[in-house]
Amino acid sequence: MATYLEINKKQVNEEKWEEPFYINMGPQHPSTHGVLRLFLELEGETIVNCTPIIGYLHRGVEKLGEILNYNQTIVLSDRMDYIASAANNTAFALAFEKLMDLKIPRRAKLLRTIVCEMARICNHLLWLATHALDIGAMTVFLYCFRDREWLLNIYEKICGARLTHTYVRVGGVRQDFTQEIIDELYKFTEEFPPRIYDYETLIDVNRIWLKRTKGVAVVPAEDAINLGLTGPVLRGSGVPYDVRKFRPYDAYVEVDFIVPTGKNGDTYDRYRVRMEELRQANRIIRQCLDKLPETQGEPVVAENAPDLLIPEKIKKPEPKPVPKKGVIFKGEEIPVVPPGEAFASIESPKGELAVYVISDGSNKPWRLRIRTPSFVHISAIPYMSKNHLIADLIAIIGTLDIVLGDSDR
Amino acid sequence: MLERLIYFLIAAATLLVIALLHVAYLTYAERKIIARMQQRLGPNRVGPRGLLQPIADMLKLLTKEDLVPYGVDRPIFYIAPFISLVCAGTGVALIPLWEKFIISNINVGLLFILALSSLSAYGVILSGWGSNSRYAFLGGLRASAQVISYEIAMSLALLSVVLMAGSLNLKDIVNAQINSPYKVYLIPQIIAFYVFIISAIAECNRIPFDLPEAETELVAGYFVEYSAMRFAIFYLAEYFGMVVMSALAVTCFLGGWIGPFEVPYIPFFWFLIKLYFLLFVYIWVRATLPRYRYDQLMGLGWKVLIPLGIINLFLTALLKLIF
Amino acid sequence: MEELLNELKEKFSSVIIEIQKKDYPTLICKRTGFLDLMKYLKDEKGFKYLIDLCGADYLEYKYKNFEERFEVVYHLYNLDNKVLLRLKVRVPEKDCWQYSVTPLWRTANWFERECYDMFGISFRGHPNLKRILMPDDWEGHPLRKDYPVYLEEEQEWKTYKEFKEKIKEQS
Amino acid sequence: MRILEKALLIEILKGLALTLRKMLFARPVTIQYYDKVRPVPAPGFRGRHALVKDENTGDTLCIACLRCVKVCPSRCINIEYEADPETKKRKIVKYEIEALRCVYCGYCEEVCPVNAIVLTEYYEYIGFKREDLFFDKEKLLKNWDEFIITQKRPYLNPFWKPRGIPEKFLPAKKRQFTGV
Repeated sequence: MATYLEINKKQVNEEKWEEPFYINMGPQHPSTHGVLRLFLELEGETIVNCTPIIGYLHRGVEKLGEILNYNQTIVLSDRMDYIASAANNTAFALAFEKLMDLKIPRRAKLLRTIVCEMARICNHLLWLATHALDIGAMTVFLYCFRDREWLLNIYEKICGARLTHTYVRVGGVRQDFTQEIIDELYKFTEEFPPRIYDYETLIDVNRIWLKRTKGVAVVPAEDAINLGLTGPVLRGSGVPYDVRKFRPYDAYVEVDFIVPTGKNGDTYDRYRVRMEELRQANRIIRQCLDKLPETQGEPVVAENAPDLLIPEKIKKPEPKPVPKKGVIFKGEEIPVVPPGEAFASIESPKGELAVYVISDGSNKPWRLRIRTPSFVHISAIPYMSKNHLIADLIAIIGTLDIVLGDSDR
Repeated sequence: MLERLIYFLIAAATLLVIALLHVAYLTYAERKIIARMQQRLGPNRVGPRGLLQPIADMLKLLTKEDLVPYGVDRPIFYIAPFISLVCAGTGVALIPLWEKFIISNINVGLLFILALSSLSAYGVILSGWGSNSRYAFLGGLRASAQVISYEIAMSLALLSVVLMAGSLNLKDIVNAQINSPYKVYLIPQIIAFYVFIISAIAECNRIPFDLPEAETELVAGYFVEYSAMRFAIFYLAEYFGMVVMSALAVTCFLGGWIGPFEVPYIPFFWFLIKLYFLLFVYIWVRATLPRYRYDQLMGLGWKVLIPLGIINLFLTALLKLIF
Repeated sequence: MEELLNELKEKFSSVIIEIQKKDYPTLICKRTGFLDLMKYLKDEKGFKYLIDLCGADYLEYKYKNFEERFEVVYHLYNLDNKVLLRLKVRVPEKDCWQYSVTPLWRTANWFERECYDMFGISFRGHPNLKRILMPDDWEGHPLRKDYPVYLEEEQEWKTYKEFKEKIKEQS
Repeated sequence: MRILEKALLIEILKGLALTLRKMLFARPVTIQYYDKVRPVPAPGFRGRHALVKDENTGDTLCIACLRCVKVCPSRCINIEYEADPETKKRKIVKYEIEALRCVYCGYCEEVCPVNAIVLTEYYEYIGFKREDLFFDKEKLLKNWDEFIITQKRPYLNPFWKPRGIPEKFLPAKKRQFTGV
């Protein structure tokens, strides 16, 4: 809208022969992964300037969170990054648990870790599928979807939904795994690593893939930190920052895994990092599954976890000994949730997903702030796409792994 | 005179129908083969195993609204698809399907086909220009650059064949192959064949060289604004181009209609087998490879294929001189 | 950790009002001199990564012990020492602005735009302070507490209303 | 060696071999919907809503406690009830679910103290009008009838009594519940 008009005003210099070539990429475009709009200024096919315009999927999750109670807010989080909703659930739940000072049973932690890593595999498979399709390798797309389907079926058994799980609740998870699910997950972890070779045969050493990804959109480590890039994008530049290692949450302290990093910070390195993460996620699931029998029979919700329906008011329980005269205890309200603030962040498959919540004592958050990786990553597109070709821009959007529901909230 | 005319008309009509059927079923085959490579089912709703799918597609596209966007250059917009189709389709008439079946046996057959395939770029460029769309325009520009650069590589590859056969007449080329020691030019001209196949894929705008239409970059490139019948014609032209290019490869490198043994009653048998195999390669490659970038494509054309073509031509000439 | 906080308190005694230790150490700062503190933290203390920047509205907040209405909250992270630091700057409603940290962290660019969009806090020194999630001609700042969750019909977006009328005319 | 590999397109040939192998030997993983329907969703799939019918009275089990209304994040449940002045027992007059607004989180079935509402495993439902997906009480009971005949009795939805949730989180009636 405004951007277009503003630029239109200053253009068309009649004395000059050349006028810049403007292109509107999106909001309806097959490879902008949603309703992202990129306003491009081109010189031939080289991008001189790129202005991302977002907000087409803005649903006001932060505002809605202020009128819903803590457990209901988790339902909203499903709709943010709808490819890896279990990770979002966990981020929300962690922040709320910190606020309420809950102690999560070990079994719930393990279960959460499993679903989070499943979400990572789901997400990376979908990323690889769309990234490869954007670059033109259409068969990888279908192979990735084939394997993702399996995971979605497992998700369906775990929590009754394929995409919007709402599996994690404040204080734990909603229900335990059955033996059937555990067996199937074991089978998956057995069979998944060989399947990764399928994709790699098609693209890993393929000369066209190498040409399209090597040396494209190089981000040096210093710049990557300054731009706020996180997750595989940052690790591709060689910075081993991973929230799972730096500020461990859930059961990540117990499991053994490697944080893969790249060297050059180009699209190929980020691709390699994600492929390695697929294997690591598989390993983590395996280790967690091995630990599950130790916690057999434990509850999956914290002792003092709030009910799903968090009451609006709690009356102070009447103290057993009769109080002094004149002190009215009966009917005095106490905060449902301790007032204060909490900040929790997780390593979501796309990057660092941070939730900052302020409570005013009621059953609803006073302020819910979500720092999503996609939002930050989109803001890096102008930097990364400068002096690249249009075809590279597609690769850049692919390599950043953005979801517009995540960025616009 | 009249007899000849009638024969000519009947033969042309038959050939056209057969070629059109081939093109239609090529789309079906492509969808089915790629589906199987990707572990999908592919079209299977219309008719047994989806065999009537191309016909249903055609009917659907013909009955759809012919949308003309605002601000297009109307005459050019209307005529561009037909230029593409005619240029791509006419080539079929020159291909010797069999010793005794060739509609137009002219002495400059090869040259004529090359000229036609260059002309077909006009359809692409004009549609890109006339659509009044930036994506289409970029697609048209890419197409023109691509077609021009790959045309050269292809001509160089074919030129060595011409040198060996000593004729531009396609029938003579096949006959020359039959009389040559290897029966086909594939073996002595392997480099030329390599260059030719790559340029042919580029010439037909197929993956990995489908830059002008690059689905994920330029949406659909030069025919982004087209709909209904005109869109279908572009589609037809593309597949026609594939058929003609494969037929040319069969004629010039794979020995045309000859085969290891004679198949009774079907004189076209070996020709068709070779043709189908080449078409399968097109589809196969599409299912496997990613897409080149624009500048890399140009680099490949000018820095690899053209030098290779020239070296090959030089070698051929040298060998011809010696023996 | 303790050392760092003490050092900061000594060095920036005029900037830092209070130091809280809840889940993460929190510095509550004044607006004046804030940029110097941030610059010091980034260049000298290695807080190179700005995790988050957001606003918060404390209108009629029950447990409030300060006057100003808004707060801008920064979360900084030191990648070498694994230290997370939270900084808060309180912004009164009347002159609703804060210094921009975009020159220091490029991440802040969009965060500040979002904060401006949602709370109406303007950032001085920001290169391109425009709305980001809401349309450019939107009225009001949605995350303020006095902004209703459900809009009345007359509060609807102007452009959308015009568009609806246009469609009505055409049909 | 490298150059030879490059000139002979080794890695491209490997990719081609993979796709050819898949074409010749692998079976399609997709199914043609409606000729073949995918196996019944896992127990606990959150599909179409239904109100559990009481076998004896033929009416719903709902006691109009309004917990589901309060917990619904998308506020798609609407209940009207009248209270008996003497026994103070509530009786439902209206129970409506707007399925188009529902987000299928399953909170309502989890908080219901008497297991009156359920998200059935039935997922193939459509509507030609908006009203078709606006379930009132009759429709919800009908949904239950349609669903329960396909199930083995006794039927127990996992969300009625989630696995691994300690008993103190469950209302008294749910603790001994074994299915309908």
